[in-house]
Amino acid sequence: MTTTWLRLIGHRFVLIPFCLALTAAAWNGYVSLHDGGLVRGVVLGPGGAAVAGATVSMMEKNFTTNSDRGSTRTRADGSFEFTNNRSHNILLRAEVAGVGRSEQITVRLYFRSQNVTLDAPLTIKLDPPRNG
Amino acid sequence: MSTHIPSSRITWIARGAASALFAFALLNTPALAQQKKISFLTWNIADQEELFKEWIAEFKKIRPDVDVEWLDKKGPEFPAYYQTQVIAGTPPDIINTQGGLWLEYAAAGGMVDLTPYMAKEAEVRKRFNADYLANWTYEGKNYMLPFYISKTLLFYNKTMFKEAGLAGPPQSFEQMMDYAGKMSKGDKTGMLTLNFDWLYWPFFKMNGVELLSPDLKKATFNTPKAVQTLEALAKATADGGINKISWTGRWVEPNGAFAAGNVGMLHAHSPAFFFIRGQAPWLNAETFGVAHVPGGWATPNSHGLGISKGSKHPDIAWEFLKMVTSEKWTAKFSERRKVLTGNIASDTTTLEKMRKDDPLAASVLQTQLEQTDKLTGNWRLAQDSRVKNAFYPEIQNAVLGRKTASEALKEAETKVNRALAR
Amino acid sequence: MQNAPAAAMPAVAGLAHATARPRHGGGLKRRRELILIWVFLLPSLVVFFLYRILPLLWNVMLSFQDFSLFGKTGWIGIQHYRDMLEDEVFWTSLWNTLLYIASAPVGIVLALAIALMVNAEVRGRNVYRTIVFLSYPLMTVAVGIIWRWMYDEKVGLFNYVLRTLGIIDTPLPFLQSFEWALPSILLANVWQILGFYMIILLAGLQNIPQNLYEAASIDGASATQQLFRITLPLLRPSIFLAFVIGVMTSFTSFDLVYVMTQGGPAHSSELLVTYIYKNAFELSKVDYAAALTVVQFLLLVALTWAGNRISGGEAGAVKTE
Amino acid sequence: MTANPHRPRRAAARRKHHWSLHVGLLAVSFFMLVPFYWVLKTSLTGENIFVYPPKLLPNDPHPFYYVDVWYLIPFARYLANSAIVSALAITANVVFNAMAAYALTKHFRGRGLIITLLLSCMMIPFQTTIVPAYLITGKLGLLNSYLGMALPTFSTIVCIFVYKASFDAVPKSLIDAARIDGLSELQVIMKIMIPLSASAVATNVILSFIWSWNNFMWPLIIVRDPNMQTLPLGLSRFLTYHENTTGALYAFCVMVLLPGILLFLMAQREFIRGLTSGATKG
Repeated sequence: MTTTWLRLIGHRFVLIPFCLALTAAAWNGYVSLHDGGLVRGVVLGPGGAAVAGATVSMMEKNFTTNSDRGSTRTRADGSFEFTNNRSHNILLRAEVAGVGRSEQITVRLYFRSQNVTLDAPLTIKLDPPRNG
Repeated sequence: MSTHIPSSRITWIARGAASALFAFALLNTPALAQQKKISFLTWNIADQEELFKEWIAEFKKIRPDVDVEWLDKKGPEFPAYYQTQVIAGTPPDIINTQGGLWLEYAAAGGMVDLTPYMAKEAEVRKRFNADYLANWTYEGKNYMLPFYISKTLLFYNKTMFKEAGLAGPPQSFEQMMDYAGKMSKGDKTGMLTLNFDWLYWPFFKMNGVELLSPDLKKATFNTPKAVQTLEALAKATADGGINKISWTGRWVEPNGAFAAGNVGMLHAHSPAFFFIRGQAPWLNAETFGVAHVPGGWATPNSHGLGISKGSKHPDIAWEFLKMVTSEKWTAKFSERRKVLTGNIASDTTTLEKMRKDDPLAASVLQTQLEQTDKLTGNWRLAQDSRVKNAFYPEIQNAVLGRKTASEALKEAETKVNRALAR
Repeated sequence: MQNAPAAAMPAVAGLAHATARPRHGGGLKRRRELILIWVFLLPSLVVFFLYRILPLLWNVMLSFQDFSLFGKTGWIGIQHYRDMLEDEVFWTSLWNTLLYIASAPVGIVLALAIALMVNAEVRGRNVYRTIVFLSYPLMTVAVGIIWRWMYDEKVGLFNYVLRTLGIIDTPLPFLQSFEWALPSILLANVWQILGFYMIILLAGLQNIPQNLYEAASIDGASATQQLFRITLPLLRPSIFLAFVIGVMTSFTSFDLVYVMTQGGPAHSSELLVTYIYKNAFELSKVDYAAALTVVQFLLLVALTWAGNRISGGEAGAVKTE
Repeated sequence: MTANPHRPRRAAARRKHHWSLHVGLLAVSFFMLVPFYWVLKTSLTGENIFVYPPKLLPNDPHPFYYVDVWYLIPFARYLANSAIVSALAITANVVFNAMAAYALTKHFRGRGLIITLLLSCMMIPFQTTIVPAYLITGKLGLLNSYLGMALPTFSTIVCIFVYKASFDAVPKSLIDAARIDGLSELQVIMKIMIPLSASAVATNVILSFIWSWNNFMWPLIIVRDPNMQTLPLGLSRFLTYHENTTGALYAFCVMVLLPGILLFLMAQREFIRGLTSGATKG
């Protein structure tokens, strides 16, 4: 009797789905612990020095349009943080009014509002000087 | 054969017949009446789910007693789904169709005439670009309102133009074919066109060819000029000036090919731009241009919103249509999907805004509001699809070199006239 | 109304003679067995009745009507069937459908070879089986899109390979040519369905008693002899089934054609099923489509019956005692 | 008859075919895999496949199109729906087809008719039955329901014949012996027929799964409620013509494909002729 039960549990049609379920559960557990929507990064100037008070704006990437998801300012050490990212595919751009702006970078995440710290800094490029 | 049939077989046949009758009886009983709820069926625009949810929420405020259901089907399944619903007696109250499909339904008496509604509320009619609105009139009655609008135009690859030493977009059909030839060498092709829903018709129109007599009763396209035109197209296709996909491809292939950067000109309608830009990193104001085809002719391929005859609540449906075509909502829609909606006010504002943050897209959409008096390939014809089906295969025969242009057109003429006679 | 059952008759007669061998005696026992038989058949028959036979009869009735989606519908007799005679597209699509069927044996032979190979004791045969099977569960839309690209005149893989190998200098327009559009689709179809055939044939191979081979090899029969004396004859039911499936796909493989060519250029790859769909849902000629459906069905009954006769009746069943 | 007599033949088979077999199979595998390679590659790069010359190797592949797919449609929800519908279909097929097939192994009047009927019925293309099938399902009150989606695939003729062929192959002697031992019809089926038809059962499971899993048109017609949609219906989200969803489209196709492959891998053990069947047969 018990042996048949063991055989049943050991059967691949039971075992494999069970393992899959486990993996899924584990993954969801991990996700629920890491989806705080935090996006951290640093803004550097052309010289490589941290830029304080730069405006970093975040956009959600859709296929045709990018919807604005607000902006924040960098701290004294040039670091910034968003806490409200709800997407898995965002764009970031840093700008210092009148001075310059950084490239727009795409950040793709493995799941929605995954906590992430950018490994590359946003580097400000100076605007071409306008005359007049 | 009919000698000695085992009894079992007879009983089977009998049962079959009986149950058939039974079934037929079943099928003909009217479908159950539904509660106060309207549904709208869109054509392959699932990406706008968010917007539609907002529509529904807003409408709930206006009419708390009504639930709105949204359905979306893509092109190939749309008619199958809609027709099934019609036969079952539960057609979606509001439908959004592309191209000429609405004619099939309107001509068969399946759609509500919106003219009286607009007569009552003139400001609704005034909202829309008259030229586009006019596309949905059949026998003087207006069956649909613009949902989002587009017509054909010419995209061109400036880099390839430079390489071939060409200054700007072609000014005549001959020049167009000539440019196509100049730019085609090796893996590069001079030109592509979309072919569904008469989108290729401007080529004939710019040469003064008329498909049908003004009363739409008989074919008038079998003229020497038409033969010349078709021969030119066939020759260009044979020489590689025109990519063969132009005559067989639907959407992904032509646009994908142009996006790949080795096609000189693409004759398509405005939505193609966004698809292309998504695949073409090379694309910017220096490398990419838009223009009208010579003569400024264009085939509209707009999306309209209409009301099914079978609708239980046509008036509520009309209210819903009024809401969603209002400036407020069309503006939202334009911004999110980067389309023009035919609502004059919101289109103006959208374009102004877009000129700042997306000038290239703006320049594309701008063309859609120019030369709107030169729309072609949009005959208000009950048998539109049948005529198309009679005509286009012969064009294929000619351009892909199975028949000479004159043979093909002669054959097409008889077939089209047959289709018109039905 | 009587049309469909009546038409099914020749087939029936043929089968009935081949099969029905009424046994006598054992009255009560026999009756209990009969009841059991019909009870066992019931669920399947109900499903088939609801989703196959009723719809078919619906089509039969529609095919004699002048049907309008919104307006009145009236009876017009055999008008649609008469129209069919002048409708050259119908004849083209009929011919194409037959070509499609003719391509089935090719696939089956291929699949048979593969099935035999992966049934032999080769290392890693499970991997091979999976690879061959892989293409069958793939959505037909994806198959269509990818093969479309492979056939592309300018950028397609086939032309790329042929040109780099210097076999051709001007690219071949597979799907853009009137001659090659259909064969190209057939190849794609074979590619997709191979795994299906393989499964059927593998299942069949499992039914062949091992000891027959053992006996044969003890008698010193060569592998080839074993193949022709034992395997193929005993595999007949499965081969027949595979053939029926081949015919079926040629009458139902709508998506592939629709994605790859929409039946074009100029109907040169039109199949009955795509033409029926066009009529029903693009040209709003539902009634004419129904008539086409009926004709296609009759054609099928004939074909199945023929195939069944060829394979020796009883849907190819073989006795092993 | 035991396992031993197999050995000489097997050894012989190995010696004879080993290499030729591998060559042949590798050739076949290549032919089968090339299109797949492109599906996979595109799903990882999303690159425009209309570039010439085609890039044989993916440049900077990334898994993010799969993430897009997961969020662009309520993937988990659709997956669950598909799973439920397929489970229904598989169960029904395995049971009903076995019953029907067993009945068809017996001789009775009208059997020929039924066989022809079933054979011809399976060839009516679904596209032509949409409308009546919808109306009938409506009468049964099964619109928008899992049962309604699965019902038409509840019994498939191909699978009935797979069973039948396998039942027919069971030696009568074995069955008669069982009868003498006093087994009832049902016991004969459960204790002899089914165990000896493992591969037929596996075939039923695999095929009925794939059919109901990839079923597109039928759910599309009878399901209105967005929460009841099955996976293939998600397809349309990746074919909206306004945006470039190439990468996501192929990723989606791969994600839909995987369960079928998994099931095949699990079931395919049944396609290895076991010694038991070899021994018991004859």
